[in-house]
Amino acid sequence: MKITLLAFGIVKDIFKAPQLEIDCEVADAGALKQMLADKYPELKKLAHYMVAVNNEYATDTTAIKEGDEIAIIPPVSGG
Amino acid sequence: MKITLLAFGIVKDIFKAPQLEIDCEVADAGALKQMLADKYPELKKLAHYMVAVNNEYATDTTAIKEGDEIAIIPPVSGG
Amino acid sequence: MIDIQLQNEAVDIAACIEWVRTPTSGGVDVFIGTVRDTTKGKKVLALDFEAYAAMALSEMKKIADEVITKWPVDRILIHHRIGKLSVGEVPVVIAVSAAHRDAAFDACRYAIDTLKKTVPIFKKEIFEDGEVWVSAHP
Amino acid sequence: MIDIQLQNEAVDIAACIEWVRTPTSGGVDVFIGTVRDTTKGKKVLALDFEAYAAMALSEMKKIADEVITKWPVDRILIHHRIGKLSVGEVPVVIAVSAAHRDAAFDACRYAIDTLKKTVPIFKKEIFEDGEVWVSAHP
Repeated sequence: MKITLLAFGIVKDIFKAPQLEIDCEVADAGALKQMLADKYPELKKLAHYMVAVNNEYATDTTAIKEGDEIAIIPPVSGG
Repeated sequence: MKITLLAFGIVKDIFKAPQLEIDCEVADAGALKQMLADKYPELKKLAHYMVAVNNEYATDTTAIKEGDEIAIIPPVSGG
Repeated sequence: MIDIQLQNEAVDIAACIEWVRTPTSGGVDVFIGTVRDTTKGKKVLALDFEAYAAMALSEMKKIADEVITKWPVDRILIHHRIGKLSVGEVPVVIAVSAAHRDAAFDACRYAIDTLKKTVPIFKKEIFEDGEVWVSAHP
Repeated sequence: MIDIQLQNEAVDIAACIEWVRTPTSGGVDVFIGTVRDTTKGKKVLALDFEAYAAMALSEMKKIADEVITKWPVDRILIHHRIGKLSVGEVPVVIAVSAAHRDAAFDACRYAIDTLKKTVPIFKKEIFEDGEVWVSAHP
């Protein structure tokens, strides 16, 4: 399936783009994180990073399907 | 000796004056409180009251001498 | 730095906050006391504050000095108003700036808690049917 | 009542405080984040904030909703700024009004502590010799 990943903060630098269109078969956020970590080893150097699906933080078992708004979220630092 | 007592809050109502000139022999703040409680029984109904000598809260053993600025301070309620 | 005031005129909240901000501060905590319209379910018309001015200033200064000693804060300001205040008006503003917010929060809360215990300021609640000196009786 | 905003323009601190004040409030606690001139001993020129806007708003609203549930507060406001801010400028204002000050203090502190953990806003520190995304690396 085709999914769009929104990137923020340092993830934008790692992806070298504010969003990424990818074609892949991942059932859940955990599988997506694994796939991304393989493709972008810089992600593994972060303190941590989260996946958000449709504006909610996902756990590894959160399902991903075509059309979802998926974001890759590095450590937040608002305030 | 002659001393002047400054009264604040409800103590002003009890003394019926913002300040009181009295002629008495009291060695310390404890003795003063006792004398005042006898003369103004309404003071005993307060949650508590303090004596301040020269802008500092006094303990019962704080000495009192002529010329001191003495204030009778009911429960505070600023803020 | 410390700024302590006891005043008849309205406290200028924006100016208080402006005064505590410094380039080394990462955060400011501000407490703003406001006159409530009820107390223990009874409608309040106004509060009338009086102070033993000289001692109130000296006790407020003690609080600020203690705050500066106990917490790594940049500036602390305590402005207290006296006189008759209507519902919604502001009797007190305490503002504290610090490099890190924990110190600002802790210091500001300590300052208002201590002010309410030690500073000789006295308020009378004015109701439709009478007046009561707050906390005077058990 | 809740007021949440994510904005490019400067946060109007006085208007924020005015909005939370109500006749039932006895106190307001306000936290004002400010851009510090140094971090870990290094001179900071500016901070650049970006947000995942839709989710940041929804996470800020969650915090406000939770505060309203957990503490007896009257109103809570959270205004966060994005874009490039110089030293002394204000990235965030959180204001909470309540009948009693303990609730205002606890709720305001909880809100800023939680915002810094959960709201997808990201800041880059801009130094004379480069830029660093804050907290990105261990």
